[in-house]
Amino acid sequence: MIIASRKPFAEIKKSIELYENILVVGCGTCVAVCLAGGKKEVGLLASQLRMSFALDKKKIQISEETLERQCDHEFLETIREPLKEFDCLLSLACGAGVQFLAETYPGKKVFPGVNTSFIGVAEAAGLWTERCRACGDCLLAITGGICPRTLCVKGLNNGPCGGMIDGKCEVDPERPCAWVSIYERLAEEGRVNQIEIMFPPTDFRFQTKPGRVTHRAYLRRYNAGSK
Amino acid sequence: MDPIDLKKLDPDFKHRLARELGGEQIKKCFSCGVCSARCPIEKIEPEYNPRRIIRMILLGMEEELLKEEFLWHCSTCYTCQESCPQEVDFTEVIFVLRNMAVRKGLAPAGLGAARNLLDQQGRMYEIGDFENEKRKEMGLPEIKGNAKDYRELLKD
Amino acid sequence: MKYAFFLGCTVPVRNLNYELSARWVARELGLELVDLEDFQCCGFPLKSLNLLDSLVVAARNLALAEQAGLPVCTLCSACGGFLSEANSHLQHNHDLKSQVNDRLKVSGLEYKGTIQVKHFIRILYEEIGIERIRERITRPLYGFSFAPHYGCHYIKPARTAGGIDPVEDPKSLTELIEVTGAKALRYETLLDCCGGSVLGIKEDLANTLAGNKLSEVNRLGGNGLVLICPFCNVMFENQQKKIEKKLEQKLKVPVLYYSQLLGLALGTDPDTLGFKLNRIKDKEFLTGFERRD
Amino acid sequence: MVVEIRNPKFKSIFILNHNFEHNLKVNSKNSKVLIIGGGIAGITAAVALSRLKIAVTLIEKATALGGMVPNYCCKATDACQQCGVCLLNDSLQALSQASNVEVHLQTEVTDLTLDANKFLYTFSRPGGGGEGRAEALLLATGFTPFRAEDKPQYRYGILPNVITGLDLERQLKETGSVVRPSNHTLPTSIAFIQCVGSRDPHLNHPFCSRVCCAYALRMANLIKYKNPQTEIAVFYMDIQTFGKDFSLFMEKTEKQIRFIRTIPGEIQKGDNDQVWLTFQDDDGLSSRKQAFDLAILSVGIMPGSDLEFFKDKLGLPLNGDGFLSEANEIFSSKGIFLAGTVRGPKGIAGSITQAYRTAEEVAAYLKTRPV
Amino acid sequence: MPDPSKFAQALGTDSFIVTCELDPPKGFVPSLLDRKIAVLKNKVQAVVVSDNPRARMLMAPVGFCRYLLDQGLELIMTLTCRDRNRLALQSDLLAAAGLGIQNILAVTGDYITWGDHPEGKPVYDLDSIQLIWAISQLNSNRDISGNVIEGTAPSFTIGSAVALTGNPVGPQVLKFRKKEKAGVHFFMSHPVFDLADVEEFFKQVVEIQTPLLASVCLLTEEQIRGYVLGNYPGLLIQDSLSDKFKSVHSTEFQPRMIEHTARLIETIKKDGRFRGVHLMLQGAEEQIGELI
Amino acid sequence: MIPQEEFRKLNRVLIWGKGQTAEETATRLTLLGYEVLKINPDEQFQLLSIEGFAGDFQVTLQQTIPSLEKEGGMEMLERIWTEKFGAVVFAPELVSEGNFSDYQVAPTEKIITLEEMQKVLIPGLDEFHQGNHSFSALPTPASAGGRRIFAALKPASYVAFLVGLTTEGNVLDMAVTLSAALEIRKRFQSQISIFCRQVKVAGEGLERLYQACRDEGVLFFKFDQEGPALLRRGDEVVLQFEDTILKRPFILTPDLLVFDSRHLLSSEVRQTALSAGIGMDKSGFLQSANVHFLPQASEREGIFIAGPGKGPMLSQLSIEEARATALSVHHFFQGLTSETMNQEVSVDKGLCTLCLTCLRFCPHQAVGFTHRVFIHPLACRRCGICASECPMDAIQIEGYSDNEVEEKLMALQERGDKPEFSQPRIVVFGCQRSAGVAWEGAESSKLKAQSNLEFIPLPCAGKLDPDHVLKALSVGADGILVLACPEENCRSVHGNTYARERIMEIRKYMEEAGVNPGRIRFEHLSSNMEWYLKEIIKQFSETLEELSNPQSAIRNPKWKNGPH
Repeated sequence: MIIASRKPFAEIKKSIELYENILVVGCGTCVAVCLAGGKKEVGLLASQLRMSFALDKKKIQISEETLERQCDHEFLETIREPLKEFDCLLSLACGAGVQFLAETYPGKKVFPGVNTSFIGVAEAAGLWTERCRACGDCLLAITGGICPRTLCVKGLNNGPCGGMIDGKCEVDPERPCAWVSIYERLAEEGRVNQIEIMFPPTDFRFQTKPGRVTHRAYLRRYNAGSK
Repeated sequence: MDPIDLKKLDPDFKHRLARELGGEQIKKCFSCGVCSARCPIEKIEPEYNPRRIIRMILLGMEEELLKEEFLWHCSTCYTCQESCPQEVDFTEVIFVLRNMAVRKGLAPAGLGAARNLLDQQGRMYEIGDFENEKRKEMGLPEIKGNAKDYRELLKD
Repeated sequence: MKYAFFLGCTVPVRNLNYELSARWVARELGLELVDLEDFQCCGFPLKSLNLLDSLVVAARNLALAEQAGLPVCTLCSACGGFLSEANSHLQHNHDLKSQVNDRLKVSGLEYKGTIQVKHFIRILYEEIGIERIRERITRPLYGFSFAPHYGCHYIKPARTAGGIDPVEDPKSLTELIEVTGAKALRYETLLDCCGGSVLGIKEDLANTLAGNKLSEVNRLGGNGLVLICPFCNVMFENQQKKIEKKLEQKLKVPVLYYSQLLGLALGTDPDTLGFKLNRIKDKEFLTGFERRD
Repeated sequence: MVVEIRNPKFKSIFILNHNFEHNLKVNSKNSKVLIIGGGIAGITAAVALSRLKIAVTLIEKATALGGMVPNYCCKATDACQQCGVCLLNDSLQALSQASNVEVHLQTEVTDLTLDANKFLYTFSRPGGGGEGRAEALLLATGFTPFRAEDKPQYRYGILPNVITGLDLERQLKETGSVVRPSNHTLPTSIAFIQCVGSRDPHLNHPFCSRVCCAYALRMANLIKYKNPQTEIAVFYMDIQTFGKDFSLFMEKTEKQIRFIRTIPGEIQKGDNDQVWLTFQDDDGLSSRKQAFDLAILSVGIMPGSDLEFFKDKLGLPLNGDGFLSEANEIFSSKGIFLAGTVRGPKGIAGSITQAYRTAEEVAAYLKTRPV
Repeated sequence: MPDPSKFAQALGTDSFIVTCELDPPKGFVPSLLDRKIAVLKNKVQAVVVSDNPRARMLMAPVGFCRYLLDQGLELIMTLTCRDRNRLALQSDLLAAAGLGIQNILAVTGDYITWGDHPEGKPVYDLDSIQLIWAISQLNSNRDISGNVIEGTAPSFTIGSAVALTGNPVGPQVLKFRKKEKAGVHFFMSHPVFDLADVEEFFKQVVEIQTPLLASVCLLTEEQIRGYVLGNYPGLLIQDSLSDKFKSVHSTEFQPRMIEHTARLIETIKKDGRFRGVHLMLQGAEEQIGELI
Repeated sequence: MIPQEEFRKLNRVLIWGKGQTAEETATRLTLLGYEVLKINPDEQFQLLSIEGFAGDFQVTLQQTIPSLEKEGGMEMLERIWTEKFGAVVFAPELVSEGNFSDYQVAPTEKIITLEEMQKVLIPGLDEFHQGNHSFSALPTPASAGGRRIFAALKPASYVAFLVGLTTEGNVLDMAVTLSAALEIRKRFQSQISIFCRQVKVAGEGLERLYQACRDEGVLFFKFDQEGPALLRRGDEVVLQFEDTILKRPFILTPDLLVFDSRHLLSSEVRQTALSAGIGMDKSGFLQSANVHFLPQASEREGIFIAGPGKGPMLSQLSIEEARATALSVHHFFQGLTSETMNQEVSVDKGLCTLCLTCLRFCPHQAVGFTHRVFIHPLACRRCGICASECPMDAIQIEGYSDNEVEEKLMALQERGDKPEFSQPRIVVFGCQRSAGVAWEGAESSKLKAQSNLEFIPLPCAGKLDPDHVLKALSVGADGILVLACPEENCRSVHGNTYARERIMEIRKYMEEAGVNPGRIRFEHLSSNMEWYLKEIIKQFSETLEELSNPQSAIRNPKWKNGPH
């Protein structure tokens, strides 16, 4: 799941202060689950903005709307009609959602309300941590289900750096060293030999931007023109 | 101070004391210290401490206790006895202890004198002619008093 | 109201003022006090030496009163207390009673347990009663104040003392003082013991005890300390000089018996009440009182 | 029918079966329970019975329900101290929702007879009285706090700055602070005296009141929490266990409160209305006097004054402590049940548990009693 | 192929090797360096030139090495994976070879947030093992994509670091072995403060084929007294050590620390498992004489 | 909501425990008409998990049977199976471990535990448990250990009990000690000394038992701090101590030394409780130290806790516990009616994104999920924590729904700026069960009448919704007061803590928007603290007036008009 967190309020406020009719648009999927951009967050942000602008004696109309997902055209379409009243959209979706919203409604000023942080998991109530860098070249098969590219701060491929202290990362003593975790897990499973050979340098072509994934079945449909 | 061996003390002391008139309640004591806190003698002479005396009784420290001079310092004001929540008649206990000490010949010298006076004249102060003369002057009746039976009465 | 009058050892020899005033007051209030010839020591002095002996002695006195068919009135609190105590023990303890009666045979007496023992003050309070006394007051002692001293054996041990007063908050003497028109002082050391019983053993200890009370009463002012027991008198009056020396302080606390106080209020003169025998008197009180007439 | 399956391989399993009946079948017209006493035990029992669809009449002398508990303060400091006083509101709320409980306030039972498993009673109330019948009787008449005046050496009622634990409860409940009654200033030193009236055969109370350590120490902690500079000494004989995590509670309490194992002999008046306590010093070798700004007498739980009435009317035995006896079988066969402090000292939690227990017994009795 | 470096030759002998670390300057002022250079020149077999140590931006090691080379010093040039991608690393190596720098210490590099540009982007395109492998490739006249290098192949002596005191030691041993396989010629340990700390490592690595130099760090007063917050990567000061110096007065500190460190060096020398020591003097390079 | 047909009301009760409480509870429940399965938690039986919800629990049990048939050692047969129950009662006994390590001595012929002593002296434990603290004359015990102990008990012998010296002690151990001491005195006339810190007599008849012991001549040595030192002298143990009354040193070489034990929850039960989500107190006994669970409730509806597992207790009390528990269980089933299933809590399927926040935050394990989240109406205690956490506002509690709260806030706005609002307008969010009661209290009726105060009841402070607070501020409130139960006194365990944590968050929101965070105040308040409610409102009004003072340096966002 994509994990995001609310942008500093001052930044949000500054981005929309020139406009009068603002729609705060939440997204009911990933950002709702990580408590950053669902219906409740939309309400909170809207109230906050109303208070803040009122304090500035500024007349601004703020409305609220939360879509199922902002990364699907179909859901975005559902607000086409009501959107006409608004000159500014404040999206609490992830970066993808914000862009798709902007793309869908070319005439509207679209602003992000959250910072999209990473792909992660809910470790506990209210706590999310990163698990995947979307490198496009998954090596978890070899590293015992633990991704060094994500979990090692240096993204090392061949073992821990010398800065590891008591099994913890040199950068954050709270965090376990990814390579120690990998080593211990593989040792337990009796397959340390998997990492005894040298990993060749990463092939960064897999990460060439912007990413594009086409379902095999439709390769012909979408790739025909791009040749 | 050398430790006292509990086994060398007399566990029966308290039971014996409890069998004496006035000592019956001794074992009820739970050492709250009200007796000592209210004792007027203890304020002047801390060695005399009812709570500690009872403790010595309960632990069986007979030998040491009966020798103590302070047993004779109780003013018999009964304050301890009246305020004891466990109904230990401590003033009576003091009398019992004194009786026990007397039996062991541990009474302070001079206390026997009182008994001798009673033996002889039946009262603490002799009333002779001089006294009766004075009484007469004041218009008070003569005191004759027959105490012949006392010697016999107090003979064990 | 007729009582066998038990004087004890001290009163008839050393405290004639108490005896004089008590007899006068009794007569005045219609209380008949009968002197029994063979009354001797109550037995209390023997209690420390041999409890049984002391009970035998007490029983002897009680048996004499029984013979006379009279309840006992004592002036001394220790006598009263001990005779009551012995009475109670013997009444409730059958074995003890027969043991004592065995011993009494030499005196030709038998204790039966049929009579009561009461302190003189208790008789005033309970039998005569405050109201009847009030009616008889002719010269109220308005304007004077006295510190009551109940002493220990008058009210304690409560079990055998007859429950005249709650031990922590006695009232009888206070009320009796106030019925005379005088004010009864309330003070912190009210319940303190005079120390009389240790006088013979450790005089200094006894003096310290009595000294505490005397100092407070001295501080309070007033017209004196009112007693009801000759033992207490020994401490507060006879020992006062020594106590002054010990405390390095002038006390001059006048000491008088309640019967003396009451006698004045009932209308007689100080001489009749033996005031001459009081060693420390409040002359102002006596003269002030005389001058009123 | 009870079937016990004993299989050597399944040693410890018992399966107990019974003809299943979902509800206790109680006809509310015939099966009224009379509860006397609207304290925490009475209320809890009433609610418990009403949930079983048993009709209840609850009679309370006072003008409000709650018994003693409304006098008590919440003793939470930075956290709840588990005094349980707040539980009364839960019970009252539940009672207000109970459908088949009749509550009579300011009502006193004036006569009570037991006749062929029926209780006939008369009652009086302002503006009249009446009579009633009940199938079962539940006594929850509570207790009387010890009269501190009966320990005259502590000069309660005479010295203004000698108050009882109950006075302190009320003060804390109503104003949230503790002041010296003499001048309404905060005390800087406080003495708690435990076992006032309890553990005292001399006063004919040869029992531990069980709640005094609890309330005194909790209030001491509360005072300390509000005014950390207050010096508090607790005079005690044995600290009695109460509540959950007691040892942790004591660990914390011992750090901030001085414990002196003795009972002070008397209280005297000092300067500035201070109170002087005379007691055996910590060293145990001599007694001494110490002045405190305030002395709090931890008065105990004494048998209720109405027990004599029930004793006379129903021939109920009192136990050696003066409470209604535990010999429950004698009672339950007649349809008489007891809950709360009427049976002996206990705290709020204990009263609630016992009310439940008793309610269960009442229900069982009503179901099985001879018709 | 050019001759092996003097350092490489020394590794081949039985002599006890002493190297010393020297940070490039931040701004080039030769006069400030000359005294250190003069002292070091006679005392050590080689000077190890660091590469933006602890992620502090300093003069590029290639340039600094060239200067030192001119002063007649034997050099080991450090190269970290942090600041360069695979192109830059290889091109720097080619530059080094061209300038006559023959010894390379290939390391991962402390993370960028430790240094003076914490907001920068760390690269880590290659890791240290891949870098070692890349240098080996260059030695055989190929770059890592397999392209041929023109002219004489460089003859780099390749060194790398090993964390002997790592805990757990298993992953560090794994990495040590991988480095050996990747073609490393010598190892320099992370600072060792007590030989007892390395026993775990030697339990797993009984015999070492590759020469190993123990690093010895002359600690500063700030470090030992904990004025400098925390340890930096690879420098783990045990409490027992700082306790030892707790009561030492400031004026006495350096002599006592030097004495202590000299004793440690002596122990290492006698130990037999180390081919030499690598000194990290942290600015006190001129005191090297008192240590060896 | 889950469809009614998915509900099951199983009239079966599992009693997980042994001893008096478990047996009595089983008996009483059987009489009340329930099918009861009682299982002893021991090495043989383990309760692995309790899944599902009140009325329909799936309990996974494990039985390990040592089988002797196998040659060359024992083979363990394991059986794991699941059964269904409507309710579960935890009624374990405690296990006792002799306190030898605390006293640093090893058990010998002369050193035994209180339990051993009790077993020898009191074969008829039941009689003891029924409150009969005296024993009938008993024959010499059959066991060798018992005979040995009896042999040590002679008139001339000294017996010492060490009880409650290394721990706080408890009334149970003291009751056993006193009974044993009395019994030994009466039957053997041995000299008995009891060493303890406190004589725990808070139980019926115990004070008199203590007195009877003293009458018999049993000596009590009480210690404030350190108990006696135990010295070894050959075979014997010498107790060395100072008598706290006499302040003099003593020694005693007892012929029999009896130690108390530590009473603990067995690890099996502890494990089970943990996995079942049943709380324990800080001392490691069952049931969280929260008065609102009294007498037998747990965090989970349908799971009950009874008896000594909560901490050592006298047997009279265990019986009481059992009967009270039977009633609680019965009540629980009685409440299992269609009325209960009325939809007080609803989940909007359209809005729910299955984020599971509700599930994670529910203190009562009342949330489950299939294709969507559902809240089990029997397991739910209606605290509303889920509703205020739900990022999609998909959960609504009847009476406290977003719409209902907003309506109240709008009404506040509509009252507008009448002159009576010279005093600051305060919206009070308070737990219905504490602050709500205080608010309704007679003393506070004046507050109720104050038109500048608006009380918004919450089912639990955990239902405090930051969105509502911001709304209240944006429609004209000058200040927000949030009132929660005292710490560790929340009926829903964490509701007050959650509220406090959310206040921190709300303060940040306010600060960001330029509203002084001093305009929100959080307080703990219990139901009977009316004085405090008044005090807080007074103080808070003053604070708000200070904040609104134009002279004040603090920024002044006084709301004359709502922003709309």
